[in-house]
Amino acid sequence: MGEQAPIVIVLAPLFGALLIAFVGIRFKALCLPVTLGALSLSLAATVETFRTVLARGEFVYLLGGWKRLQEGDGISIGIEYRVDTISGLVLLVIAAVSLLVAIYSRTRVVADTPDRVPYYYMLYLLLVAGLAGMTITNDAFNLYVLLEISSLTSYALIAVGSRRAVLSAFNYVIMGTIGASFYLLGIGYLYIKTGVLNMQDIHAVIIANDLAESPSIRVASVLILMGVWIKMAFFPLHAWLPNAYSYSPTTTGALMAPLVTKVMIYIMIRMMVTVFGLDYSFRATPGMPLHWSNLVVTLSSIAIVAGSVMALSRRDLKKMLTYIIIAEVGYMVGGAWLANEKGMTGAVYHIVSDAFMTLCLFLAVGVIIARTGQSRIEGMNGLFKKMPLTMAAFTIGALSMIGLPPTCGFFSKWYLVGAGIEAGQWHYVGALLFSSLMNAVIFFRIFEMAYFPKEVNEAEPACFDPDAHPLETLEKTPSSMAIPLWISAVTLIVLGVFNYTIVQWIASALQSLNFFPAAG
Amino acid sequence: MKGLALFAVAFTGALLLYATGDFPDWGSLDSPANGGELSTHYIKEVRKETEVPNIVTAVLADYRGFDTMFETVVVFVAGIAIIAVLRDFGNGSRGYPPALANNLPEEPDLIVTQTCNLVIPVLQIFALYVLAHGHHSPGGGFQGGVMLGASYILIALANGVEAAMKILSERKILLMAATGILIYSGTGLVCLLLGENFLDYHVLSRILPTDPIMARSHAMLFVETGVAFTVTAVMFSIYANLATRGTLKGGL
Amino acid sequence: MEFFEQLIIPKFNYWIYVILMMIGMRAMIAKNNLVKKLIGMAIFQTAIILFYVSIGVKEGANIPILDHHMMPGEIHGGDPVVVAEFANPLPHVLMLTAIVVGVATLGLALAMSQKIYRAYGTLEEDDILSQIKLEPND
Amino acid sequence: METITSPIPLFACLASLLAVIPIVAFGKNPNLRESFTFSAGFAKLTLVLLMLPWVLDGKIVEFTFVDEIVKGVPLQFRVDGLGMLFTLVASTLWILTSLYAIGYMRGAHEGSQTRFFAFFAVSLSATLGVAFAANLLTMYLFYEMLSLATFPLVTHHQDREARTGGRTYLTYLLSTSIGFVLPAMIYCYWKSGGNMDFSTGGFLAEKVGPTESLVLLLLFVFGFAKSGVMPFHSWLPNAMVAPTPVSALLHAVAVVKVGVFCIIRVFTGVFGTDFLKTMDVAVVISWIAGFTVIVSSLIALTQDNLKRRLAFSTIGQLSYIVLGVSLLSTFGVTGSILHIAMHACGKITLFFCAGAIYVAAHKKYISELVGIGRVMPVTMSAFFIGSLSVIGLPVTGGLISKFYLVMGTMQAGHMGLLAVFLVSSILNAAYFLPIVYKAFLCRPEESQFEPGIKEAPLACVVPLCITSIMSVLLFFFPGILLDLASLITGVGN
Amino acid sequence: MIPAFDIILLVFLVVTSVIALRVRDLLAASMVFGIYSFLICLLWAEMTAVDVAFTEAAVGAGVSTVIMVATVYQTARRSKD
Repeated sequence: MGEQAPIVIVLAPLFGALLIAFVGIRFKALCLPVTLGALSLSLAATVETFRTVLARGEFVYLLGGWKRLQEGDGISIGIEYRVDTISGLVLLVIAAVSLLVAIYSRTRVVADTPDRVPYYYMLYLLLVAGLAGMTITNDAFNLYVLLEISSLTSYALIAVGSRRAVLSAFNYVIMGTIGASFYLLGIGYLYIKTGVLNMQDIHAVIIANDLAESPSIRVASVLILMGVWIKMAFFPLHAWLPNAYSYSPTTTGALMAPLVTKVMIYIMIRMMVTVFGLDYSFRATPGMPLHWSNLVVTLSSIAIVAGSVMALSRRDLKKMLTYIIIAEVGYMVGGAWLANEKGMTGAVYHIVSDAFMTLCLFLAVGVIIARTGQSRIEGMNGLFKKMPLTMAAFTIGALSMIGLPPTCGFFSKWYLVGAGIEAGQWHYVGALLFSSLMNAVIFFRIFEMAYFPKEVNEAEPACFDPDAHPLETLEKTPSSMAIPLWISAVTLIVLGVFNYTIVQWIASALQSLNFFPAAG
Repeated sequence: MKGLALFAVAFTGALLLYATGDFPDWGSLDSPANGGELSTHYIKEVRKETEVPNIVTAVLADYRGFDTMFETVVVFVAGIAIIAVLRDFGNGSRGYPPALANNLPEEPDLIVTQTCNLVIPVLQIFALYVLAHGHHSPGGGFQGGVMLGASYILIALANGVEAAMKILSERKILLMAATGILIYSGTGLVCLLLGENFLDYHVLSRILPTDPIMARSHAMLFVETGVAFTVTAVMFSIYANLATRGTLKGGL
Repeated sequence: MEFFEQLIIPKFNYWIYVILMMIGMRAMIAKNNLVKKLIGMAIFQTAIILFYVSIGVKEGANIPILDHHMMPGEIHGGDPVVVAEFANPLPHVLMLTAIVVGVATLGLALAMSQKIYRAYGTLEEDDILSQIKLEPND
Repeated sequence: METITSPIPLFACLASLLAVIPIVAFGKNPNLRESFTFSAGFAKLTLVLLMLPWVLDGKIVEFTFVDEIVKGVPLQFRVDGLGMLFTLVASTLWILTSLYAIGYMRGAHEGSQTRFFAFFAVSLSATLGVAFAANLLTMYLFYEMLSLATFPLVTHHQDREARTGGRTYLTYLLSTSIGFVLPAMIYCYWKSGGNMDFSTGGFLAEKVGPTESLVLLLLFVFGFAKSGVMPFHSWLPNAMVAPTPVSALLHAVAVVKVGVFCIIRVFTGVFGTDFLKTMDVAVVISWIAGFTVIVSSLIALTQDNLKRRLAFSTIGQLSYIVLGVSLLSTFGVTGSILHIAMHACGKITLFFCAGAIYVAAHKKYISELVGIGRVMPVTMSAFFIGSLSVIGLPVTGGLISKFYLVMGTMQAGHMGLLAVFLVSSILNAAYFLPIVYKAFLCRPEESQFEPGIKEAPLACVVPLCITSIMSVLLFFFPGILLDLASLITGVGN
Repeated sequence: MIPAFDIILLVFLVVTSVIALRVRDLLAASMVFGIYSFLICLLWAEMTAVDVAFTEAAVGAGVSTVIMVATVYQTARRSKD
């Protein structure tokens, strides 16, 4: 497929969804194979694209064949795809995670939503298409359309869960619409001053017409940031996330938690780097009492601390993980805004590693829920003995969250802390370490519960009676759940050991940007 | 909560108003958006490049055709999502809290039924006209599709959802919606298979008896038809589900 | 008065769009009834559409459809098109998408509110929340 | 200096890690399972001994896993004198401990023995990883691995006491390593411009000022909490809930020595003693260590639980090592390095004895040991030799290291610290010798020991005899250790 | 574009939007929302955005209002605010 690979990434899930609409409704057994086939094709296309990107540095695909004006040097009149190593990495993450979760979903979807399996898989595929499209596109408005696709599908994927899930999904609709509309409005503000929609063209016009001081552009940047922050659940705009992810069906949580927030962070970085430019994003604004970058880093420090503390107070595994996600979002936002290359590298690397960490943990919790029927920490007594393999994978994921070598979580923390030191943002460094320690407390509390037998743990208030679900009588973890779990766990270590390769890829995309030393 | 909302709203409003002073005047001819290269190019070159007089249609279906494809997918997603969320497979409306709809008279009103029966054929023909004439006048796939969908909604309003479902069953709705997207993306895919980029319609001149420019014009009609398919099916499906709480029985 | 002439009148559309948007957004966040929230959401979205369409308006320009007979394109050797005579088509295209997205979101949200009503028997947020408080929670 | 690239360090490290697979696989058959433990142990020791001549020749053995794990820093093993010495001690004692563990675990009817031996092997791999690490990052990696691998060992009994002990254990070790070492390490990385290789001169030399150095030193010394420097010491007494072989090998040899080993590396490899001498900051560390020495000895006096007393004694002895290296004098550093080996042999003997007493007589408290020398003469003789070594009296190896440490103090000219050594030696004697005295010379009260009590199983007694003999031998033949130590200090013997 | 017409429409828009949100009868609110959509459709036409006006007429004033009414019929008509 070669030159056409970028479009296949998005088209494969789309056609998969159509195929399910044609045949899957009648033959329900075909839904999963079609999904897997489409996602595998998408993954293959992603790998192909990424290889081309590595060879060429950048891969541009013109949709509709509309070339840029003036022999390719002018503005873009159509929509174009542009893949560099950063977006390529995010695309790889999307393709790989969605495929793993699809394998994992084999038994779960039938159990969670027995009568709407085809609809579930259609939405699933379209969500993947939306996320991949958002990552790959170079057109600000096209991004909005795909953002809406991924939003609508995720609302629905959440709402098919329990009745609490519907309510959380409704809140998510309200918040998500505000976020997406802010983004749209921000693009409008850019459009009114620049007259173009292609991201690189917007940047070029801002530079050429010296619009950096214009209030419209400044407001546009605030609006876009706010919109993206709402979508990524950046504290204090996070309120929709915990309920939405924890009451949704297992597969939805496992798909959305690793991908949706990370893709939004990628988009934030994309906006900072491609649309506004680093110089604009990080420079002190005249008339603003606070340095813009300082302000955001402070906010993210608060987000990290708040997320960790809130996670600590939860007794439900899924809820707890959702709050950890909120803390992790703070990591990445802060890293991206540290205004140095290391921070940006760390943020992008953390997108990759956090996606797999979250995936691993959500999959493990999914297995625990499937086998014990609940997800409260009190109900985990003696799980190490009952399901050692699952718990081992869970442990790897947890160690990565805590940030212990050689898992990838350690290395992302390494780059982020290093960048924080370099930028002199000591509170950010402190927040990172604090959250590591908090994660250690949170997870070792769980390990303790799972490692020690029930009698020892009885001092803890037990809301759940494990005898109600005798573990011994439950069937073994199906391999469709165990294999993705283990692949994700091993990926954590592989990503950690080969982190330098990934970091070099990221650096090759950041090379063209002029990072300047952070202002004290 | 209320105070917080007021604060958030006031903050946003202040932010937006702050930038308003910076905008070009309303209706200004030489603002970046209106006088800029992009908009100028569309207006000036649209005939040369696509042979479609309605610039909006040309931009919608060709220059930014990819957007529109996904816009259609948004509609499709809405249709599926509503079914996935609301559709009640089987167990009827037992145990639901009372609703206004339960107090409606059993028999549909004669005047309403007759009027609808008169209006519907006209509406459908007009919808097809809007779809087909979208290149030259306001209209196109979306508008035509919504009107066509509205005609089915009228049937459902007048004669009950079940009567309308006899014409357009749930299975057909889904097939129709998917077919619409298939027509759209299939057109793009044919371009891809003919060796050009996705949605690069001019290459269709190889299989259509026209020159590359007219091929674009014709392809736009194809994709607009696809849009109309999807929109028709989904609009009706949304109404049918919402009006019956997903049971597809009874109705308003 | 000068302020009025320079800031309000020429940008009246933009002022109104901000007001509509604030009305809609406040309803979305602060209203108690779910359907009211959704009406607010619809108003919020039309406000943004109003903003975009206002961008594309040109003084004295006509609808963005070229005339068949009087103004053939350059390809046929006729006069060049006068850009100032046609409204900017791009915002219109974008807003067609936005309208469709709006109705899709509205439909889905209405479906959810029906399901919520099915589960809790009410559409008032405070009533639902007080019911949830009685359920076992984390 | 000549460098040999060879995978032997990797194999040495992997030997015990790979043994986990057969250990778990043959968990149902204890004898077969233990035979794998032994073969791994001997394989490991053989591999280590293979490298010994090279190292003694002044060569360095290197092995690289990943060329650059972060920019400029490889994941690399490099065996030098210090690492060799530590490895030698750890791998020799592992074999003995394994033998002892078999006797102890079976004698005390402990459960989950497969898990025990498996994690024991993992811990050893991590220890060797730390010893071989060529740079700070590699060292940190194995340091954390060791913390985690020992957790199931510490909490082996899985009762409430074990849970509390395990909690304290991990809280201290993880929070210090993440909270202190990690930022310090990243700061070093940033300051040194992307280099973290241990080198004789120190990679951070001339790149940081005095205040930065002091803060970094404090972060490192407290951060490597396995060294038990006060106030981050209380995990060690709590970890004594573990079965005795664990306490013996890990909390007298592997884990705690890893802590001080890391600190020695920081002094010699990160900053370089020469660089630190130019600033007057290391003395702060000396006094902290000195304080720990005195206070822990005083606390040890008050402990009645034998293992807890040994634990506090360990804390004091570890601080000897920290103190020695922080003196920055040649003798001090040599003394520190030697003390790793000497104290290991002495203290492991003591722990073995404590375990043997528990297995044979089910006694945990010192007050119950009156007259026990009469029923367990071999064990208590070994105990006597062990305590001599820890106190630093002839004819045991402890004297040699202590001699060097005292010399180091004088060389550095810190007379106050000399007093610390003297006082602590007296205190050491005060908390050990009465036990021996009462065990042999006092008559047990009636019905204190049931009639059947005799020596512990042979598998327990043999290792403790060997280690006590080793303590004595090290007094007469310390040559090889001195040679290895001199490779680090750079002074010919 | 006709500025006077534009301004009148805009003012009406604000008024209808406030009414739609104030009315406690949800059915009435839906209908007022329909009026709002119709006004905004006129506004688009006035601003020469005929395609948008056409779509808004069909989608906003048509389908949106109908599905909103359908929902009100299927749930509760009275609202507390």
